[in-house]
Amino acid sequence: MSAFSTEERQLLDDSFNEYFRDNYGATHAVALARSGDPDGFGRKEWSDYADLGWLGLTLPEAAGGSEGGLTEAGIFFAAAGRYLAQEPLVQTLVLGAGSITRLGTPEQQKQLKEIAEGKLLVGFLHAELASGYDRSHVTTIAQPIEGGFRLTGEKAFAVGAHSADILIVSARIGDAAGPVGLFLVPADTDNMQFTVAPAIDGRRGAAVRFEDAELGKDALLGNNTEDRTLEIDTLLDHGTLAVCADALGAMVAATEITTEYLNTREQFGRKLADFQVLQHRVADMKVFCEEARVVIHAALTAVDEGAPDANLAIWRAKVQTARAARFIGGQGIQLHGGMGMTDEMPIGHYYKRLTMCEAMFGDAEWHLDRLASMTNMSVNGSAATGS
Amino acid sequence: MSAFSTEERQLLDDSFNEYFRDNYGATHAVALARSGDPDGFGRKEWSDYADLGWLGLTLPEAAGGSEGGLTEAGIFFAAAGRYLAQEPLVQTLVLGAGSITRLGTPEQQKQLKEIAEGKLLVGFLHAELASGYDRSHVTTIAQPIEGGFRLTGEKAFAVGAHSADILIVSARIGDAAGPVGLFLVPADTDNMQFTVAPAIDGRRGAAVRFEDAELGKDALLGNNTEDRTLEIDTLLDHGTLAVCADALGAMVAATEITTEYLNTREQFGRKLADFQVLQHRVADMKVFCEEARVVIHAALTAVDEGAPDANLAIWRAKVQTARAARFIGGQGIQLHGGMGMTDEMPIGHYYKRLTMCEAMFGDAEWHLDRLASMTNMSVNGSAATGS
Amino acid sequence: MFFNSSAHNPSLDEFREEVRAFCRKEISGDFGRKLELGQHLEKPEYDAWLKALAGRGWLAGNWPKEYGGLGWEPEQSAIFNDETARAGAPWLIPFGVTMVGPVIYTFGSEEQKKRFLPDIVANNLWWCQGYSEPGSGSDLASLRTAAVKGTDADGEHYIVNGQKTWTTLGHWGDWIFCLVRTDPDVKKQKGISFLLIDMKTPGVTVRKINTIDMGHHLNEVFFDNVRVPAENLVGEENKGWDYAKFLLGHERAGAAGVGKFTRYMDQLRAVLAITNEGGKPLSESPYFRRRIADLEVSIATLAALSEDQRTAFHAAGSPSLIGAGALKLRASELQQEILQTMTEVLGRHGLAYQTDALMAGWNGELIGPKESAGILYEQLIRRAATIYGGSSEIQRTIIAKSAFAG
Amino acid sequence: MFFNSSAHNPSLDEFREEVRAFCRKEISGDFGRKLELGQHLEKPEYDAWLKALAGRGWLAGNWPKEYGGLGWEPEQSAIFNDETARAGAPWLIPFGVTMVGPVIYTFGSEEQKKRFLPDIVANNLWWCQGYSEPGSGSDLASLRTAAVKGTDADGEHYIVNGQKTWTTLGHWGDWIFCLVRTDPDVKKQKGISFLLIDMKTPGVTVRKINTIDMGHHLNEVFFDNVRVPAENLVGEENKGWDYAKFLLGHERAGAAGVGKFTRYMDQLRAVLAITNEGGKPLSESPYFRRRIADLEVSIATLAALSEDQRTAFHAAGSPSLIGAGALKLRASELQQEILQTMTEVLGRHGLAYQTDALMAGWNGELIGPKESAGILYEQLIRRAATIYGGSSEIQRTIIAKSAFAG
Repeated sequence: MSAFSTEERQLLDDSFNEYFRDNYGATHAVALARSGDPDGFGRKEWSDYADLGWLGLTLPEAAGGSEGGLTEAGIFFAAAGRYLAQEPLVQTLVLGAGSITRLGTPEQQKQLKEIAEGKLLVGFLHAELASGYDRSHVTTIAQPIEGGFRLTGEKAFAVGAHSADILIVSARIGDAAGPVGLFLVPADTDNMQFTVAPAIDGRRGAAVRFEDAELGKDALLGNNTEDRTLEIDTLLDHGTLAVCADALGAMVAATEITTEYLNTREQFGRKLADFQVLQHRVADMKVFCEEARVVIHAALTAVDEGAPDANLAIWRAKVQTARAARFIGGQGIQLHGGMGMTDEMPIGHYYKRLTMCEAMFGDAEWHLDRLASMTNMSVNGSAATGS
Repeated sequence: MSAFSTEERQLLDDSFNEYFRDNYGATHAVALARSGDPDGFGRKEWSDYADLGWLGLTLPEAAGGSEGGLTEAGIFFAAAGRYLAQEPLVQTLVLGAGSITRLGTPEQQKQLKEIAEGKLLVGFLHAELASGYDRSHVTTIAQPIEGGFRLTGEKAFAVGAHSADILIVSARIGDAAGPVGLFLVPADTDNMQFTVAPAIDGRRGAAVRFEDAELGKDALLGNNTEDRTLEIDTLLDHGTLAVCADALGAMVAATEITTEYLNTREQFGRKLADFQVLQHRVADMKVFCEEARVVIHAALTAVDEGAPDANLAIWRAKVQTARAARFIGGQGIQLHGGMGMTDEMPIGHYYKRLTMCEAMFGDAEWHLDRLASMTNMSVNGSAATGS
Repeated sequence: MFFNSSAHNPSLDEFREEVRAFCRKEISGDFGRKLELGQHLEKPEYDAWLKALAGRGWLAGNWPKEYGGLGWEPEQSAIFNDETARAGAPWLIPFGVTMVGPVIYTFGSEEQKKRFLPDIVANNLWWCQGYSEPGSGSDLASLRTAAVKGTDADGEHYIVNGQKTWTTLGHWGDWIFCLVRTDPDVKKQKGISFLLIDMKTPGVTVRKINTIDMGHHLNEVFFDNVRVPAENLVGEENKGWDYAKFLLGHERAGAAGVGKFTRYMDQLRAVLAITNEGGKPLSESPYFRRRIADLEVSIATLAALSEDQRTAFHAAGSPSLIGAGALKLRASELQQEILQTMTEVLGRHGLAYQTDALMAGWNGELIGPKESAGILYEQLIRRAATIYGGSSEIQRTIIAKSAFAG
Repeated sequence: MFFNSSAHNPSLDEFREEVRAFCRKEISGDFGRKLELGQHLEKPEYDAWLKALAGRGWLAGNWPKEYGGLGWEPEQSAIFNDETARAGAPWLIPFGVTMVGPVIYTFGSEEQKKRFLPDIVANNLWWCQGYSEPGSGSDLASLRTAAVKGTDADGEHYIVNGQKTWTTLGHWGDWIFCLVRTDPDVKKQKGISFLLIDMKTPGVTVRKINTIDMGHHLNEVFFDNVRVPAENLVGEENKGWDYAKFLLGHERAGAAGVGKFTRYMDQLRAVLAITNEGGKPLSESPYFRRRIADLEVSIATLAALSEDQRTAFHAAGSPSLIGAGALKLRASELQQEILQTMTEVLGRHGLAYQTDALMAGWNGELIGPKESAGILYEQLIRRAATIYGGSSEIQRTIIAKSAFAG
């Protein structure tokens, strides 16, 4: 599907990394996240991404995009995670633009151009207070009314929702047994109540309550009342894989800075890097990075090639990545010793980013449960290695 | 309950260890196990145990025993495991004598004296081909007939069953819905078919098929048809804990010989013991030994004090011990390198003993499932730490 | 030998009940609410709690009677630690009562005992620990803060220069006990002394360290030509390392009550009960059910380790090195594991971390269970559990040394 | 860069089918049955299989065409390894075709190429590896078997004295390639040579080593004044260490097809299906269901590692050290983990280990599933997987070195 060659991907990767290395990193990320500014991320950076064409990376040509696949987006997210970029990239590009691309009417698709131009930030509100990671539990109701819908319900905390220009919100149409639709909800719609908070890694988000919020007829994505549960599942799977790529970047960085730290500090008259136990710990961190990289790559390829079991590949990638993230985040701090506990060292910020990545859109154990539910227990039922 | 003081236990422990150190160990164990002799263990040793009063350690005074608790037996089994004793001690003392003590009629109890004197080896056959670790699944039938019972069914492989003088066999009385009774079956009863084999650790055992084997009236333990499922469960719990003690001895020995090995071998011009990674591995082995020791001790105390949740303490001990066994067995070989793979080094025999202990009467995961099924999920339901 | 005899001592049941009743009474109202939410306490709140304990004599309950203690047996100490932790009591600030106090009553002068011990027993002063330095973490003996002896018009004194770090709650400190280098020319352990320093002395500066939870608990303490009267030296000059090791043993003997773990499990069950997945409480999830069973195996093991260590300490008069190391290792690992499990639950609520909610009186809109911020704060700050007090790596080295020694 | 492009090559699907068909045909009857049961093969059985492969040119398929190979691309090798392993084919004895062969065609003389390569391609001789020595395990370069050069009536030769160990299937060996010390006075890596030795030469003694599975696979090989013609030296004297490292890289490039893991998982599913608990097949157990899902995550990861390593090798011409280390580490750990899981299942049958059942033709009464003995044998012998070919500890050291080098 993707027309990008290895060489083109390499060039992309180089330019992402060059940009973020020059413009981002823990200090900048923390400054943005803790600024008095209501966003907690960089508008300037967002407009840079647009100028550099990165917001259109996976969008259709008609929207000014370059029609890349999730792999190209993954390379972008990995670089963003590596330098702790704070902007809601996955939310806007994978979930937001992804929903519109997949489901939007031609009219609705016009918004993609605005996304590519950096004029439209998109939030995605699906999880609810009682859903947990379960993607089929929707109790928010979109009541059809004259000229549109009236939205009532409560959506759980989601990163990026606080600053989005439009929110894509799932709701059952009509009543509690109705089909699940996705609605384009301008953030300035009346009767919406935002509870804004930072997540554990400092990125902001919001929980949102809708109390008879009135939407126009064109708010329903695709303009028909088909049930979108499966589409949402796929979108969130793609979001999951995007978060894995983000985590991969953060793990590579955490391993690098830990290695550097051990190379510079001494204890008992020797460089920390000379202690065999610490060497082997770093080796394990490296191996986890490698494993995450290749398994994420395999899942991205499966998605972009339209493999029928791409979802399983994503779930496996999430299990592996989340476990790697826990190990690398934890050991990153451990190997820094007391210094690792300080707010001033970057490693803690990577730890928190990885904690967030572990949880987003379902953690390792939840995904393992999903895989277990699909596991073929009959003899000759092996599936993990493909054909 | 137990009248043994710390000092008395210390003396017991000393004499057990002295005996086994002088008379046992890997070389002797292997020689016995692989001898052409049908037992594969030591009759001489068995008679020593009797002479030293150890077979009566936990038996009633009336049977010539010293009325010790499971704790005293545990100290014995730990010493036996430490030196790889091959005799079916747990089978005869805990399961065999245990069943008779708990359930036997005064007449049946007379056999305890023979056990104490070393004249009677007892096997215990409960698990069946389709039971797995599940203790409630019994399909063997004891059909009441004129003057006794007729036994039909098939019992799974059990260590020690090949050389037992009597077998204690569970069977449903009457039909598939009947109560489960325990039957004393002389090994020379007609219409029994033994399939003898060594277990992975070299100790022998047998699977036994009963095809209309005729038993006398007095074969039914307790001489009444009450259902014994709960009693069997308790007996097997005690057997489980006894096996944990056996494993503890083996783990302590495996850790010791591995430590010694590292202290004597060199690689890259340095003693293996000087490599930090190997040091820390030994530290982990030591910690696992300590944990197993204290958690087994806690369970033994719970049993001997008649604590109402003694069963939970045993299950926890088994989970912890089985995990420790897997780690210590595996790392014992690993730290020996290629030499650890040879039949001539003791470590492999400890590995196999520990593999056996891990499995006997239910492994870690099965016991964890049992614990999970009993877990209180309500708030303020913590149970692990007692009052 | 493998198994000691141990017996349940029913006479202590009454004491346990007494502690429970005390906790029920004291840990209530706004104070109880703060503790339940895991909010940060202010100094007056700690002081009130410690004063209440001191009022019962319990603060220094395990001290010898001659120094104002109650001469508790180890079992009593264990019950006290266990029950207060289980009730969610505030941290029993150890710097005075568990650390410097025993050093003073064991090695200090009569003068020092009279001057310092009553204030510790009554919680009149806030003590801090001055051990670690930048560059001397695990390798504590390499410390470089220098104390040079001299004499002036006011008498003998030391002039102290250098820096301490990781000083917990040092911003509330009245006094700090420090390891200082009094002889730079001998083997590093041999030139260290144990000095008591009034933090109001000119030249002492405290600077805060922000930690990854975004809170302020730790500090750096700088000493710039600080004049310390020679009478504030504890024991002999250059013997400080011995006192530090004594203190470590003493600390270990009382270590790791499992009450805290019971408390954690209560919290875990609470958040499981009120977190839903697919509309059903997570407490019905087979995964979490098995997870709890698994954690309870580890807690039972830890409880047994702790009990064994106490018995061994009682019997031998000193804790077993392997047992102490095992206890520190496992307690810290398990603490992190339970907190990770709670974080897994909170993942369902999006992991919002409302640090404002850690402040008393905040009444903004909460996201997720009311305990969320407290739990996430704890999960972050307890990453240090495997680092402080001898890192896991140091513990394994100590255990291995003991194992190879046979 | 994080992600390469990689593409599925449909032209290879045909080759995959061809290998499958071949395996279906060859692995059948009594031979197939033995393999299914995991019984020990005898030398004629190995030979028959290897000859069959040689008949297709597949034994040395990835050798250059000029030396009798088919010049396979790495993808083809991978498919071949994968499919044969998945079909449960016998071990592809690597000593000739994967190890000494490439050393000879890369560094050997024309004479040696002519003399040895055709026999390897056709599987006419049984080669063994003479690397490890007692005391030289992980620290291979410390080897001490000495080869002293001399001349006699029959010409230049080496006199070899010393001992090799862990020689797999050495009791069937015709030839052995050895690392020997030709210069004891230089840095240990510098004085090593690579020598080909006919095992029928007087002075060569093979002694069996019994392993923990109670089988005979390994041997010690003793050299007592063994005369080896100088023409059997490969390459230059004292350059043997370079050839050994080359061989290691070559070995790694073809390493760890995941076919074996598919095979294991088939076995695991098979024993789960026929093992009951409480009268119900274990394949219905939630624990084992989750366990399989978990193992499949690891297998998918391993497959991706292996694929990536192949791509990297293809692109760079040499395998990445970290990738190769990761692959060896994880493949060996995972192998042991799956075998432990199978052992967990067999625990339900009492863990009887009927070694007789590993011998062809045995028709005693089996206890447990028919695969039991084969699985337990495998579980025991594969404890060595984390030891041989560079132990897990060595792999981590290599990976760390590479990581710290940046």
